[in-house]
Amino acid sequence: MRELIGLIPLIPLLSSATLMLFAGHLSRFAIGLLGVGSVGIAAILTAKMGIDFLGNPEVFKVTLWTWMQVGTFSSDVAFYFDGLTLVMMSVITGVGFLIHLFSTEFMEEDVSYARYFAYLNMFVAAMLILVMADNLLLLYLGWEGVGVCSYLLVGFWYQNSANGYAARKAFIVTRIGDTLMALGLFLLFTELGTLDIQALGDAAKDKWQVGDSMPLIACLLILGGAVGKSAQLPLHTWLPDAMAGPTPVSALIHAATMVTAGVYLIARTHELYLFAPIAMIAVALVGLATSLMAAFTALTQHDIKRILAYSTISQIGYMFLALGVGAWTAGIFHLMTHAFFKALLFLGSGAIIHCLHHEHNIFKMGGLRTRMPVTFWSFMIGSAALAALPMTSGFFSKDQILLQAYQVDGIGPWLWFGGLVGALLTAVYSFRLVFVVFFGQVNTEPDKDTGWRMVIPLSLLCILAMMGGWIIIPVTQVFPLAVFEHPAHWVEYVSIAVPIVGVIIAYLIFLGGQLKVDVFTNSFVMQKLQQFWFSGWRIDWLYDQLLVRPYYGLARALKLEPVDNFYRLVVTISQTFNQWLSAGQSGQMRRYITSMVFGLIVLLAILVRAS
Amino acid sequence: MLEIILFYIAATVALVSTILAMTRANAIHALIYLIVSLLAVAVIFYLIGAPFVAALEIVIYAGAIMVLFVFVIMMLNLGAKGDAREKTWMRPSVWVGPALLTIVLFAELLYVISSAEGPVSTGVVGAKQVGLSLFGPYVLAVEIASMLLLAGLVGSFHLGRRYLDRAPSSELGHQQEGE
Amino acid sequence: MLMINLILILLIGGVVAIFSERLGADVPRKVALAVVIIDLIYLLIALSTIPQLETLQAPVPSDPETWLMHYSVEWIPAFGIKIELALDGLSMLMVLLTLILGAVAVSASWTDIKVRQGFFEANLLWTLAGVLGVFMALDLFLFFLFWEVMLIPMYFMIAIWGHENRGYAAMKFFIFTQASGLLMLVSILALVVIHHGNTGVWTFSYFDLLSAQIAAQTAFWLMLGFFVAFVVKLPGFPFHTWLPDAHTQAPTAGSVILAGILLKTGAYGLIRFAVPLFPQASMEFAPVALWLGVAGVIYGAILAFGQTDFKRLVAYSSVSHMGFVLLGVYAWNILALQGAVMQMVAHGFSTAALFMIAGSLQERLHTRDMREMGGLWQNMPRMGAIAMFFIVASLGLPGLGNFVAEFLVLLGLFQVDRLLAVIAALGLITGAAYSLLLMQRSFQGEPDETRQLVDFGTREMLTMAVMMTALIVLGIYPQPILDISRPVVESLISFSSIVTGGSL
Amino acid sequence: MEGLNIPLNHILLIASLLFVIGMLGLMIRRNIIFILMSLEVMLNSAALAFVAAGAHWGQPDGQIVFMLILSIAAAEVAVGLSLVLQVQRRFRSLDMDSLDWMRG
Amino acid sequence: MNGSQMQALMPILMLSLTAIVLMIQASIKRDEKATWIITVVGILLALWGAGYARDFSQPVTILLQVDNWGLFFTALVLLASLVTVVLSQDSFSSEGGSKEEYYLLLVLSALGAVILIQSSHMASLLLGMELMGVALYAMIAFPKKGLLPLEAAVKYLVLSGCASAILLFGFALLYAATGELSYKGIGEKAALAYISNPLLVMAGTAMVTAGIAFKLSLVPFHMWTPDVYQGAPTPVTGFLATVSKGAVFVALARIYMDAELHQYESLILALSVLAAFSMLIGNLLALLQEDIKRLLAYSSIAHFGYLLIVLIALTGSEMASEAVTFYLAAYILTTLGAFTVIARVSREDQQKSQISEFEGLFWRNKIQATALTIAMLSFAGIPLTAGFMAKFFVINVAIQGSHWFLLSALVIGSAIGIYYYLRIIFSMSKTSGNDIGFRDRSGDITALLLTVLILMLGSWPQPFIAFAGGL
Repeated sequence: MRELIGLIPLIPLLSSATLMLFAGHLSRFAIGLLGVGSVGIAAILTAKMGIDFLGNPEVFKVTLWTWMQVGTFSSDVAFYFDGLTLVMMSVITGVGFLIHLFSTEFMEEDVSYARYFAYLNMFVAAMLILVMADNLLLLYLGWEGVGVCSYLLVGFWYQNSANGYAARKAFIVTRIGDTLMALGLFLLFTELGTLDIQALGDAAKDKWQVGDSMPLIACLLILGGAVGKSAQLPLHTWLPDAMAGPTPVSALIHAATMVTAGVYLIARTHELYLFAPIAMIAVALVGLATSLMAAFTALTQHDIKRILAYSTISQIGYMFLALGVGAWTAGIFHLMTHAFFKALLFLGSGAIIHCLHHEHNIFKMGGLRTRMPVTFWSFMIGSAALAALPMTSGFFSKDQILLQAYQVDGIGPWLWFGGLVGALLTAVYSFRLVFVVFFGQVNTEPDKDTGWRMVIPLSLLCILAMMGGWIIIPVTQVFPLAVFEHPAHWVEYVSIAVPIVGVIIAYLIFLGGQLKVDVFTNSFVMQKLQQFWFSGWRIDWLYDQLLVRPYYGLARALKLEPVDNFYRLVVTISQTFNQWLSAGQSGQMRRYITSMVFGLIVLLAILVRAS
Repeated sequence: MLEIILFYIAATVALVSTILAMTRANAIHALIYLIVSLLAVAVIFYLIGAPFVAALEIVIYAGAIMVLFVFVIMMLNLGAKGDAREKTWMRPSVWVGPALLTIVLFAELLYVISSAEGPVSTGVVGAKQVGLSLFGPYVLAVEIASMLLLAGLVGSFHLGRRYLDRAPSSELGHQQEGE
Repeated sequence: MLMINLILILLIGGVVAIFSERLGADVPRKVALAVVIIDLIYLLIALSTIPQLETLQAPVPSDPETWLMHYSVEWIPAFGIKIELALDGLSMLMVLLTLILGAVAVSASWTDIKVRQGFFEANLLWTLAGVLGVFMALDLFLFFLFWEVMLIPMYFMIAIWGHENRGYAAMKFFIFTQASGLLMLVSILALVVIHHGNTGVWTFSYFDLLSAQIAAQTAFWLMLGFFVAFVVKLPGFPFHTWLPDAHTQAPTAGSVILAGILLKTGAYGLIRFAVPLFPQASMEFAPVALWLGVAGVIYGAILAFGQTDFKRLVAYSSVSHMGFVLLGVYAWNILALQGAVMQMVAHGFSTAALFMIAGSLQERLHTRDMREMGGLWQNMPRMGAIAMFFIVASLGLPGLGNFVAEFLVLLGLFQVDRLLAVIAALGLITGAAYSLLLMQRSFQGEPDETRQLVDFGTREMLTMAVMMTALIVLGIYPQPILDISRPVVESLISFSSIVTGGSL
Repeated sequence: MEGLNIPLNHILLIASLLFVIGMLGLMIRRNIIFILMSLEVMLNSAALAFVAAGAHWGQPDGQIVFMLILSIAAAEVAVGLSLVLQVQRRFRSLDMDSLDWMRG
Repeated sequence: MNGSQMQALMPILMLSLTAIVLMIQASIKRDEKATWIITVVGILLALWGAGYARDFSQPVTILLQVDNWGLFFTALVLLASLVTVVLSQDSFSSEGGSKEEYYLLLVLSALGAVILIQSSHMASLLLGMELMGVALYAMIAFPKKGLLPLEAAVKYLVLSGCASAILLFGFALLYAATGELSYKGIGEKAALAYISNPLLVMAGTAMVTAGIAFKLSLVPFHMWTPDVYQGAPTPVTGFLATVSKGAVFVALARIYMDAELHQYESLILALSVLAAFSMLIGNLLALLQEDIKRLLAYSSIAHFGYLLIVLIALTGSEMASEAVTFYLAAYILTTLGAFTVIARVSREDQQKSQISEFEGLFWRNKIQATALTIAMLSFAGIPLTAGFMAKFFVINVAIQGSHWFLLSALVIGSAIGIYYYLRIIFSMSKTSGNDIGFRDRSGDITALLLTVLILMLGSWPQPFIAFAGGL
């Protein structure tokens, strides 16, 4: 059975290859069957493995073949299976399956149906490899693989060059992180002599002391990779643009799975982070800053998917915060619950978009509660979980994070407070979304309702989003046990109360209208501030000025190949000499004689002088 | 002593007449100066003990070869117009540069030659001695010289013969079209 | 004899191709394809009979008997010049690459060449023969001979069948390589003369010259002669400027051979000759070479980004990629060197394929200007998908050959010089930038629905399939290749460290 | 005639003076006739130097070379003058400067 | 002069005999065909004579030195003359009129070259050079029409005369210093004279060098070259480039070796300067030249620069004399190859020698295009051609003598050279408007033979190296 673990990524991969090669020869139904079925089988296999594991929680490793072995460097294609892997695999295959199913309806009319599923299957395969990888190099393979799939899917509708731009941006920005991570890999190998994740931990124990600079640099480099992939500050700018892809893609890749890879990576290499407390703090700070920044931005967006995108950034910030404070279990837990409710929200928004002729602006929606009841309820549940209202899945995970953050020595309360502000904002913007879209008057009439292939995934995700909090993730073997002292009760009460306050504020502003904030928001400062937030804190602009434009400028300046100028100069000099000398060949014999006489004089001078 | 004075006189005559020959506008005048120069050189030959060569210089050089020049000049019939043009060609801009070069060259030669030592001649090397040598070790040279003269003959025959053909008008125009 | 036969088959095949044109305009290409495939099969059969291949013992660089194959016969005894060919794992890889890409090139020229096909295919085959010679010759004179002679048919390919600016490009290509070749000739001769002065023996044999005793100062200059020749061919910064012109102007098959094979001769030369012959000098020079390599990686990538001409962009990407090879060679440890070898193979396939795509586009659109393309995926989905594959390969997607290469090079370089490795790693980002731009500008974006374009046919798909398979295999199971080159690389490293006292 | 005490270098000087004068003539004259005359002067100066050197060593070889030079001069002048005739015929000029059809 | 000496002079005798027979034949009945045949037979006999004389190597009087080395070049020069004769056959067809004198002059010129090659004495050097030259003046001016041949002939005559005068004066100075006229004698006495009075010896050497440098068209004595090459009828140009220059170089090498001039460092310096300037300026001048004959003229300047390196490095290397032999042989064959094609392509109008005339030659006449390509590659020094082996020798010799300065000039020059040689090849590969093929039996055969020789010398040089080593 264990050997079959290799099949789990292989089946989607084969399905993907089949879809690519024989796209033209398959019916739509067959394409759908292949695309969904393969992930389904993977999900079933995962479930089987999970049941086995829960029965007999034994970590194992399956080596398929030696990937490369050069000198002392060796890397296998090998899969490592433990509780963390299981959680990730379950999320990927489970949520992935639902989203695939959803897609069959969502993408029904698209001409590139097969291509879509090919990419999506390939993504699932790559993501599985990422989380199953036994060593960092194979992980890197999956890491880059999901990046490319993300690129392909963001730019799926390639006819529009804006999509292409978004796709490229997504790839290149994450590539910056990836490169940092690759450097981290180089450093780790150079320092510790292996890239095998388990062996790394052991080697680190032998060679490193807590607080050394090497682990710090290595961890920061890995953090760089994680930041890129998980859209954290300062490499988050690609994610909102990545919403150009089909909505199920956003749900799967840009909410549930790929973007959380960074969280997974840090969790996976937490043994290294233990040697670098400063890196841990950096992780926490990055997470907190990101979550606040993104929450403010989400507050001002109009585009339903952008709101959700910023929300994703913000939520992943929470996960980073968790990782940074050593609450790994809580972080992974939040990863899982977030996958449920954010996938739900995205699919819901997908359903809306699908039925509203690709309308993205929330202010052109409204009153959909009655028109699209299934979607409404999904959204309600999703938003509740996102806002971490009590008893939803999000509540459990976020609560843990905040409480553990509070306990950190020194800066703990500050982290907690920051997290609370974020939670408040989250509640506000998520219910702003709900109230604006589903209540009030109907602005755009939906032309169809959701079919069963959309309803089933939505419903299942609703259940998960509600009940997911009760799942106990089997990661106790993976992470060191957190020393958990229950903090003061008021801390817990405040944590619970804040989201509720947020929902109420949202209600008062956006639905009830009791809270008149127009005067406040229309003030000059707030206007500017809103614009600032709306633009994503002008970070895109900053990058544009600092990096993109200079690079374009450089490329343009160099286009004509300055190095060649040197060779052109040589040519010019030769030609000039040629012209001078040719001019000397004037055809007049007297000059020729003069030249000879001159030569004679020189020869005589040379010979006579030396004697 | 007389010989020595004679030598320097001959040398001066040779130099002056050569310079004159090189600077005349009229070809015939120049030629006559040249012949004078050759005769003066013949005198020098005689003085340094080479009477046979002196005779050859007069007979062949000044006599035969220069006469060839005379013939050609007469055939070309250059006339006064040519003389006038020659004068316009002799501007300083034409001769200053070459003259400087020449002076430098001469300075070098002067420096070199002034190091040559010894008297020029200890006795006469007469025709007999020359003849013996000529038909001894140098016999092949004579043969080759004959071939050389044959080449000169054939060449000038081929080239000169055409001049006697009815000369067409200048080919310049024709050629210019072709360029 | 086998090795000579390999070359002879191609040479004679070329002659046959010329005359076969009388039988019909499309006969030469069939002849050429047959010849290359016969050659390939012949090689494979011969290799399968070699007992050492299974175990692949480390060849001692200076002892030809430990090599896989060795052939030597007197040629010009006056100078001790021999026809000496030998094959070890490294050259075997290169020979295989050459023949496979040779077949690809013939396929690329299938419809591209409309006039004088016989002569074209002959030139193609002769170039291949020359390249094979370069990879197998171990007599420095013979090596130089092949090195120079292979350029002539290549020159003709560019000059006769090239695009609008072919004269300039062909000339530039030829002058760059020849002029640098002259420097190498001087170096070779100086080496031989010095060796002669020491031992009284005239020899051009690599195996003998490896042990030549040269004063450090002299060795440095001689090494430089080799280095320049090889780096021009590689091409390394700042000697690369011939490449964009030559690649852009060459006919498709020419670009395939140029980028796929010819550039590798430079890298091969560095590994085989420049460093082992002058280990001490190379060691001293390594920092400079590494900086040049890094400069090539970054500079090539930036220039690629700025191009609007499809082929030119790919050409500059070659500059960037071959910069990694230079890095790999001069980092001179097993990781980096293996990476360099991998890069040679993988880049051969990926760039050859991109040039084939470029050629197909030009054939169909009559332009290489990407500003006139866009949305071609719509018109030619198969070509689009394949282009995507090779573009992600060239940007170094793990799982494909190029990644393995670049990773190993960078990893190896990191052991030697961390700063350089960090800068070189920027190439991964810039590489992504130009690769995706290429995709965006040509195949993505607004499609022109009115265009009627023929998608890839069976022949093209087959050709591409060969290269895709190769890249995937290289990417996920590179170990066989690494195992073939490992003994060579290891023994070269240990050999040169013996000479330099282990300090390299 | 023995004991003639003319130093060798004096004659060589005269020869070299003649030589450079001839050379100057070559450089400044444009008329082919004069150019040929200058050539004769140069050859003659070389001949003078030879005879002088021969006399210096008391050998006949100098004189023999003189004779060879004589034949050379004759052959050259013969061909040269017939060329002059052709030049006059085809170019309608004896100006060497106008014979510059080929250049570059 | 005994019998064995006469036998040693066989090639010279045969050529002289040919000249006489030609005279007689012309006086009986002027028949171009018969003249041609007699010329060919005569040169073939002389070639046979060159082989025959090998067994009689000896000094013949004080003037000539018959040895294997000289005989080899004699044969080479005769071969070149033969090719010239073949090329001349229908080169002046548009001229009309008789060509009997032409062949006679050609034989005389070749005779001069042979004498020059075998000369061991100043007098024979002088006579050989002048015989060759005087006949050449007439050959250059041979065409009845056109201005260029005439202009070329006049320039060549005057400049060559000037050079001869310089050479003579130089010899006079040497004679004054040493009292000797044979090379060996000069060499022996010069060493002594150099101690007492170096100035005269050196000045004489300088003027001799200048005179010979003119004939070899070394910078700055090179300026006549392009005009004469261009103006002369193409076969004559070929003759001039091969026979004349080759013979003069052999003579120079003889003087240099017999008179042991290599011991004078200042002379080495002077030659180095000449060589370096020739290599650089020759190649630079050729760079953008549009006329192929002028181009080859400039390129010949550079090539004699390369060749001079060997002479300079003479003492430093054990293979310098082979190098001279090989380089000259390669150069002569290559030049002949090139001029064969040029003569055939432009045979209707000798003045049409623009590179553009050669456009599309590949598609018009493959054999001749290939021959010209091989010749150009050989000039450029690409392996497998004779030119490469020649350059190989030069570089080898230069390295052995550690002449790095000259070597760098050679590398730079060669790099420039590649450009213009390639330009010609490129031009041939162009597709031009007049794609009309032409066949030309004698031209094709000659070109083919020369090409094969060039390639053989380049790819299988061992027999020849062994042969040259034994000379």
